[in-house]
Amino acid sequence: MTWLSPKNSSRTGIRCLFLSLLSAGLAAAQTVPPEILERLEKAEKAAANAQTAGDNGWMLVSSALVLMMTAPGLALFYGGLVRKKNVLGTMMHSFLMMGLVTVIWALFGYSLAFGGTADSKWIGDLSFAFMNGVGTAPNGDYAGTIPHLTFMVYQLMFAVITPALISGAFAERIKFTGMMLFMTLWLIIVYLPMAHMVWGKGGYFGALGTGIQAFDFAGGTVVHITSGVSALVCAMYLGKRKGYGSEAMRPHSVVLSTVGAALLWVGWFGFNAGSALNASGLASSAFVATHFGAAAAAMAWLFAEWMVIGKPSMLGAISGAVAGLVAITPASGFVTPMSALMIGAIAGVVCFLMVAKVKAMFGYDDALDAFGVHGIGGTLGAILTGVFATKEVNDLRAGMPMGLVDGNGGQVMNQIIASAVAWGLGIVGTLVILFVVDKIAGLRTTDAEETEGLDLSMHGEEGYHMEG
Amino acid sequence: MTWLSPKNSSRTGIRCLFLSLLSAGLAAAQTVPPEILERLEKAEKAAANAQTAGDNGWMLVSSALVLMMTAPGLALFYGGLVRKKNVLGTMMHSFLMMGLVTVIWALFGYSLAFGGTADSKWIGDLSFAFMNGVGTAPNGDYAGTIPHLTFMVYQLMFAVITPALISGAFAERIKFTGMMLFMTLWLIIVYLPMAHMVWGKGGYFGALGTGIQAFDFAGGTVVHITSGVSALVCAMYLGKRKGYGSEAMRPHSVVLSTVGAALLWVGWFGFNAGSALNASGLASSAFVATHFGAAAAAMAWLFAEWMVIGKPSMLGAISGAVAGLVAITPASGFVTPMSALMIGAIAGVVCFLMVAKVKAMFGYDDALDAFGVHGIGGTLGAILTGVFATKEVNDLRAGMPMGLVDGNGGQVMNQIIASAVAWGLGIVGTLVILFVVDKIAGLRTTDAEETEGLDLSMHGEEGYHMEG
Amino acid sequence: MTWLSPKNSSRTGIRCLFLSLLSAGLAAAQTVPPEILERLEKAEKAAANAQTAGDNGWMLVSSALVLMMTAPGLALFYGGLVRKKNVLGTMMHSFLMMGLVTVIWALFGYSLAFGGTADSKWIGDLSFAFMNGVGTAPNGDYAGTIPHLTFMVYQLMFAVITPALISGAFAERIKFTGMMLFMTLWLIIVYLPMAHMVWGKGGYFGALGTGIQAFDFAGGTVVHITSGVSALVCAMYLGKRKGYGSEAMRPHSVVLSTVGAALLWVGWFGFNAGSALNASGLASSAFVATHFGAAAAAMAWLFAEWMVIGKPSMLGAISGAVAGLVAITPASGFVTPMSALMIGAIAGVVCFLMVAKVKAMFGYDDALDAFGVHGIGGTLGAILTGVFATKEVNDLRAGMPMGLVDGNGGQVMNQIIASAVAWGLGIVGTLVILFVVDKIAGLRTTDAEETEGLDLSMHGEEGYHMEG
Amino acid sequence: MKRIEAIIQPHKLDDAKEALKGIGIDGMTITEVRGHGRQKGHTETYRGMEYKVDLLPKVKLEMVVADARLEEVIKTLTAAARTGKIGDGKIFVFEVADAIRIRNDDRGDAAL
Amino acid sequence: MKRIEAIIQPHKLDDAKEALKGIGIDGMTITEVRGHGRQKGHTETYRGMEYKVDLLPKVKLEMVVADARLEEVIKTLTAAARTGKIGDGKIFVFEVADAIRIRNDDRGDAAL
Amino acid sequence: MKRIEAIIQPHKLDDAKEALKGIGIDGMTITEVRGHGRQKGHTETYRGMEYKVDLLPKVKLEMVVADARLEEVIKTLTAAARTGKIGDGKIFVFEVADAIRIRNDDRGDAAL
Ligand SMILES: Nc1ncnc2c1ncn2[C@@H]1O[C@H](COP(=O)(O)OP(=O)(O)O)[C@@H](O)[C@H]1O
Ligand SMILES: Nc1ncnc2c1ncn2[C@@H]1O[C@H](COP(=O)(O)OP(=O)(O)O)[C@@H](O)[C@H]1O
Ligand SMILES: Nc1ncnc2c1ncn2[C@@H]1O[C@H](COP(=O)(O)OP(=O)(O)O)[C@@H](O)[C@H]1O
Repeated sequence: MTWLSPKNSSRTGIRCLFLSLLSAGLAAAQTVPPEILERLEKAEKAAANAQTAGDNGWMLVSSALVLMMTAPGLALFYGGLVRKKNVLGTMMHSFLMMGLVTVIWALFGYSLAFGGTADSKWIGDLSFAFMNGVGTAPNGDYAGTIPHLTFMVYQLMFAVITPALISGAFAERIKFTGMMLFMTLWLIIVYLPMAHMVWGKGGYFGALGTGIQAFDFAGGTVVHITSGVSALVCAMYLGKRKGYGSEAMRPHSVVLSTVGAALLWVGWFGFNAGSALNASGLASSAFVATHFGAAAAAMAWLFAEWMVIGKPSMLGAISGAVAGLVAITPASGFVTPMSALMIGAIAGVVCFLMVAKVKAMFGYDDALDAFGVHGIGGTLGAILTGVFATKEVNDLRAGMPMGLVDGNGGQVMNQIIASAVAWGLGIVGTLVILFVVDKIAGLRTTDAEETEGLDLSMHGEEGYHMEG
Repeated sequence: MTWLSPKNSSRTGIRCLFLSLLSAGLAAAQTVPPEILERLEKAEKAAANAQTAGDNGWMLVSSALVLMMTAPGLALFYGGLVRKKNVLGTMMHSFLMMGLVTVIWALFGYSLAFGGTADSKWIGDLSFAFMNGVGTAPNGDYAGTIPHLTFMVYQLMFAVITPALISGAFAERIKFTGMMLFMTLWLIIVYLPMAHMVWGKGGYFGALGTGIQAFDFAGGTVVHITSGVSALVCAMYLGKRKGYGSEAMRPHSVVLSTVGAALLWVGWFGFNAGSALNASGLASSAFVATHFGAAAAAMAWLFAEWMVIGKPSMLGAISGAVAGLVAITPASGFVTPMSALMIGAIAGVVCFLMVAKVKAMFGYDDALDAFGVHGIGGTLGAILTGVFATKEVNDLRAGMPMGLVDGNGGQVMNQIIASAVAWGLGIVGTLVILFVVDKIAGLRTTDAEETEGLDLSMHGEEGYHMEG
Repeated sequence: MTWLSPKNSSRTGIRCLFLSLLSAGLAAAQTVPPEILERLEKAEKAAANAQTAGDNGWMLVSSALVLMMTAPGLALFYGGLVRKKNVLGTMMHSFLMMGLVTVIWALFGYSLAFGGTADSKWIGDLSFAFMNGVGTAPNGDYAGTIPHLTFMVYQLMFAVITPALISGAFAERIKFTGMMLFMTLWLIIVYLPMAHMVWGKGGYFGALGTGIQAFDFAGGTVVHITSGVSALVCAMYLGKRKGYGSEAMRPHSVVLSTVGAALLWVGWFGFNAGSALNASGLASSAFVATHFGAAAAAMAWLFAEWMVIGKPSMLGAISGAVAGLVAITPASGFVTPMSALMIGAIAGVVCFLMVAKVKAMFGYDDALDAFGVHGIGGTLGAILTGVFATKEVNDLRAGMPMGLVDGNGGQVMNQIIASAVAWGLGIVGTLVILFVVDKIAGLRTTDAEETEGLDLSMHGEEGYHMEG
Repeated sequence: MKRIEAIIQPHKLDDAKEALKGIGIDGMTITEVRGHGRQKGHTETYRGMEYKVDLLPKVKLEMVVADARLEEVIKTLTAAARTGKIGDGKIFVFEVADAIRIRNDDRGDAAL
Repeated sequence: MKRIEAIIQPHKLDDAKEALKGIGIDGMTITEVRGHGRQKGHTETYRGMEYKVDLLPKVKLEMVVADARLEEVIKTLTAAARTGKIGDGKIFVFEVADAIRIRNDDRGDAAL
Repeated sequence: MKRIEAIIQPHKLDDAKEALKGIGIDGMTITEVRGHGRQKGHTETYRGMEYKVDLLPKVKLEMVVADARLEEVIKTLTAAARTGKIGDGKIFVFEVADAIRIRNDDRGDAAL
């Protein structure tokens, strides 16, 4: 996000320069030949233009990478984890978001999240509705060196994947219509306000705002806590899958899930490093933190599983990688590579215990562990960001200490408060929405539909026909 | 394409500047110290260099993305739609193009498409044959800020995917040798002239040319109409698959097709936004239009199917997304985001009706709907480009109105003419080639080969051995 | 690598300029108004900043692409080639490296490869251990326009994939613990020294070093020869798979392998073109050479197979593409597009003969042909680099002839010597490691484990559960 | 000896297996099959092409048991596999001429 | 009761099923099998490794019918599944000792 | 005629097939099945969820032979498929009422 990068001011400075060119130019003209002044002006513009090319190219690629996370990434990761008869229904939960959220975003979603004035603490306004005023000129409030359109579409990709993450909780037993309605309302009621509060102009939790300053580089609270907590609520509201605990509900293809996880890893570079909103050293720093966090978590989950269960599994390795990616997300632009290794290692072990041990104790059926990985991993990451954030990496507060390691223990509390708000919004919002949608359209499939599988009952098709 | 971007002139201007540095430098030297002049010169060069880095990086990524569209993208999309016994044969139709077209392009293909002088209305010449004169220096005729090599390889990726698209029509029943020969001739006889006419120097349909000015930002006529129409001709010439209408010919894996479609969507950003040939705001604009078009079309097809057939399917959603991507292709650099939504929505409904209803009425066997999606979607997109193109987005004609929405109704006619020529060239060219190839090498598999499947009969291998 | 690009000096020059700004500025101040000087200075900085944005964006994308080569790329390519019961175990060999190598690299691996002084001929030192001194400032020794962090993580991706390549040789019969230990030691004992010798500061085979000057643009010796030769040693040490020669050991899914190969092709652009370490014309040149080499080799293998075996196969086409990509790797930044076509064509035929004919004569069980493709293809490529390198493409030696085609026959000998050293290090290092690991942890699975398959015996899970 | 062949609903397999284990029947062989009977199938539509699918997934259990255990097994199986809805499946009984254990050439009832 | 087991070419399955439906035979169970007989297989080559594949995909139809319908079914089946080429398959007939409908304990001919 | 049904270890299929070919038995039909017997299964764990898998992959060979060849085939098969360990599988023998070659209506032993 723009103000999460200290270098930004110097850059938008370059642009402001042009505005003052006339006056400055006049003064200089007395001693410098006009053709030189003109060349200088052109060179200044050329440099700014080139800066945009470099940053914009990178941000467009990042946008594409984040879309790739939703599909094929998440669609495969989740699709492989369900039983064969639900593979398309599950992939649909991700793929549909690419259509549904995009349309909502274009009409008013972007505006509610990122519109508004310095006073819009909780939600934006409709100033950008129908893409009004969203053009090729940069929006200095967010990113001074890239077209506003790029910023808008990059943010859109986040809004696409967030509800898709929830779908892991209600996999294999939700009605298509209910799901579609739920996702629509959830985006509007939970995601848009949360995104605004943390990243929007005037948002209460803005890292440099006037409210409680929380650090969330790439979406720990906005994306992972909200979706993970909402997932838990969904899992409990919908109840267990038929046959849960007695019938075998093994992943129908860990191969597909592995491909999905690997694509998530690759795409996550766009998610985290892209959150620098430019191709500067901060992007590199976030890139490295992301990779280190994922790697350490994959190894940590693998070893934890090896010790506790007895064998290290492929599913463990990829689950660990995803848990690490989740946890490093809010921290990625604030922590050193070594801290990233540590955050990853902690997340790998904690999420493993959560998914393999704690969940069993409570007994809710979070089918694909959306809560265990995103809810827990996201909360952990948000808090650890408060611990490990350092001005060495991101001097956001102009020389003031950033996190606990810098001596600013209070930041941990800020992170906890912001996380708690995300939990609260996620729980309350989701409960209300579930209740309403259940009345209007129904949420849970009938027994017959569930036995037949979502692919046939909801979509009238099958994932595989291998007999041919 | 270069002249589809109004900003381009200002940029090549920067480069021309250097050429006039000597004279300008001499004049200025009289009052400015030479070390300052030198620094200015260096700064100018540095800015131009940086511009190239930004644009070139983006264009290399775009080239990679367009290659990814062919394989794994299209290979999976088409491969999943056929029966298991033809999966490798079908993926081969895409993968082979990556080898075959590349070699032809290197030897003379690029030159025939993009070589030539201002007088080359219909086809280029051999000036770039064997990559002669294609180096790291930009080719100002096409893209002033990126190496000529980058432009050449980016265009190559388009030439790779276009014939591969046709293969959807003759899937499951074409001989390998016949296919290879057909593709070779089709590239030379249909693609290279069409690409030249629309994008090549002096081409008759150049957007700013002296012939009929047609707008085709990223390949509606050149790529989708030519391939889609040729597909129809192939489907009719080859006849139906054995057992068509009686035997079940369901996609052997909608899962694979979904992965393929998602990769097509991601790769298409390189296809459309890359067609700005730089990383400017125009690229962002095309990126957004592409995404909006795809999203709206996916939703539109899904809803149309839901109403007409009774259930919304995964195959419907991905087919819709691809139809939207096709239709938005020629328009992507000319239309607003809201127009893109509309183009997508129209394309989703029209292509659905075409594929699910109209095709059945005519009864030709366009196995994977290459015509229904690319032919119809491409034509629709070409015409709608004439409707929705606006100077707000792309002031290509220096203040003059662009499309119907700008008040230039005549543009619609230009678009129709260019489309008609693409149809004509596609039909006639393909017919002649089919006739010739059928004589020389044979096109249709024998009954035994078709029953056994292409994988075994043509390639002596099988796609899956799951018994092991 | 940085000094493989002649343009680099001029660029770091720009940066050096700033350091001398004070003095130069003072002199100029006498005749030029200070506000102009300030603007000039800012413009210079802005241009350098923009250069970094362009180059860094491209290099971050390249890093992501190279990671994508390991997984899903190689994981799928290899995973598809084994029997179903080993698919996860095989994918694990690739995926684990993303975790394991990353952690080693962060702790001390990077430092041993790229740390050190001008005197470090064989191995680096610990100056960069724990990422000490690896920050956002560029490291002028390697890449003057991108953050040191970017260079570090880009190189990491190479270190991740190289051991993963070896795993093709011991597929379907190696213990997980033995494999993990082997990979760890191999990275330290073979890869890190080899990388240092060829690319590290002071390295003996540096292209511009004081030792034997070998050209290896993107890793022919460092990556492919070392891994390919080590693969051969592993295959011979471990012995054949149970039932080799009698039981059918067909690829369980050429479909997956095709997807993997296509992703390798796409990712390889990051591998080769990224090795320019910036987004200049040299990157474009390497990009084109890579693509041409892959295409020509795919066609060459296909035709060779067609003539010798009787049918052109999908597996042949993708094997050829990979062989071409391997062979063009060391040459990619030194040769013309036409030479790339030739190198690819030669590699396609030679590797085909190696894998389909010569291997059978010797009878070792290099299960997935890691030696046949990477060892042979890499050696061939290294030598052909000496033949085809030309100053037209890369004027590395400031006007002096580069390869045989430039009249510098001696280069071929240099390439052979460097290759021989890589062979030697690979053979000896691998033998020692295998011997040690076999004693400590055991390498070969028991008969029962092998019959059951790695997925169940090592990881306690299965790749597919299609019955559900 | 009799061979009992039961075609049942796939999601009843675990119940059936447990029930059989409960009465000491361990040896069995299971095949995935598709069945056609009174149970209505479903319709699949791909791009407007409609397919009536009337072959539904079933699981076939085969077990060879001593004559004396026949009725007990049938009772156990029907109880475990019954849902009461059309499509529950059938049990067929065949005479077995002989049985051989490959491991040690045991024959007849001893081989079961 | 008789059990008729027919091993036929996979692409003849739809024809066979329709023909049987035509004479009122609805209940059947289908298995994907691979067969070996006089029909020649094919060769697959992967990176120069040649595999002679002599197990070809077939489909096995099993249906239990009342004794009276046996010949009619055989005639219908052979007619529908025949192509006249080697590999068309076989029909085997077995005696069935009993049949039970799981849903409601119907037994014998009534269970079919 | 007798139908011999052998359930064997999958990796013994090639050996068995070769051995049978050796004594002139060509016609056979093969099905992938899963078996349950004395052989212990394995445990799979997915994110902490443990599944005891007691159905192991087996291959079922079915061949119909003239009565005279029965014992010879059994001997050949047991020899080829035996590893001596639990899980080697079983052979069951059934009486066949009739056999028909679909291609040309050959019946009985002539149809084999
Ligand atoms: N005559 C038969 N021969 C072989 N299999 C049969 C026969 N009748 C039914 N089946 C098998 O039993 C399954 C259930 O039969 P169905 O008629 O649908 O249920 P129900 O017996 O409850 O009426 C079928 O899908 C089929 O596999
Ligand atoms: N004796 C047999 N026992 C069991 N199955 C057989 C036997 N003979 C043939 N089959 C099955 O019938 C199929 C067709 O047999 P084949 O000899 O190829 O053709 P044809 O029916 O023309 O004689 C085989 O693939 C196999 O599945
Ligand atoms: N009574 C039976 N009925 C049907 N199949 C059986 C029976 N007993 C064993 N089988 C099959 O034979 C296989 C091997 O049996 P098992 O008891 O494990 O080994 P063993 O051959 O040593 O007795 C089983 O997996 C199962 O498929």
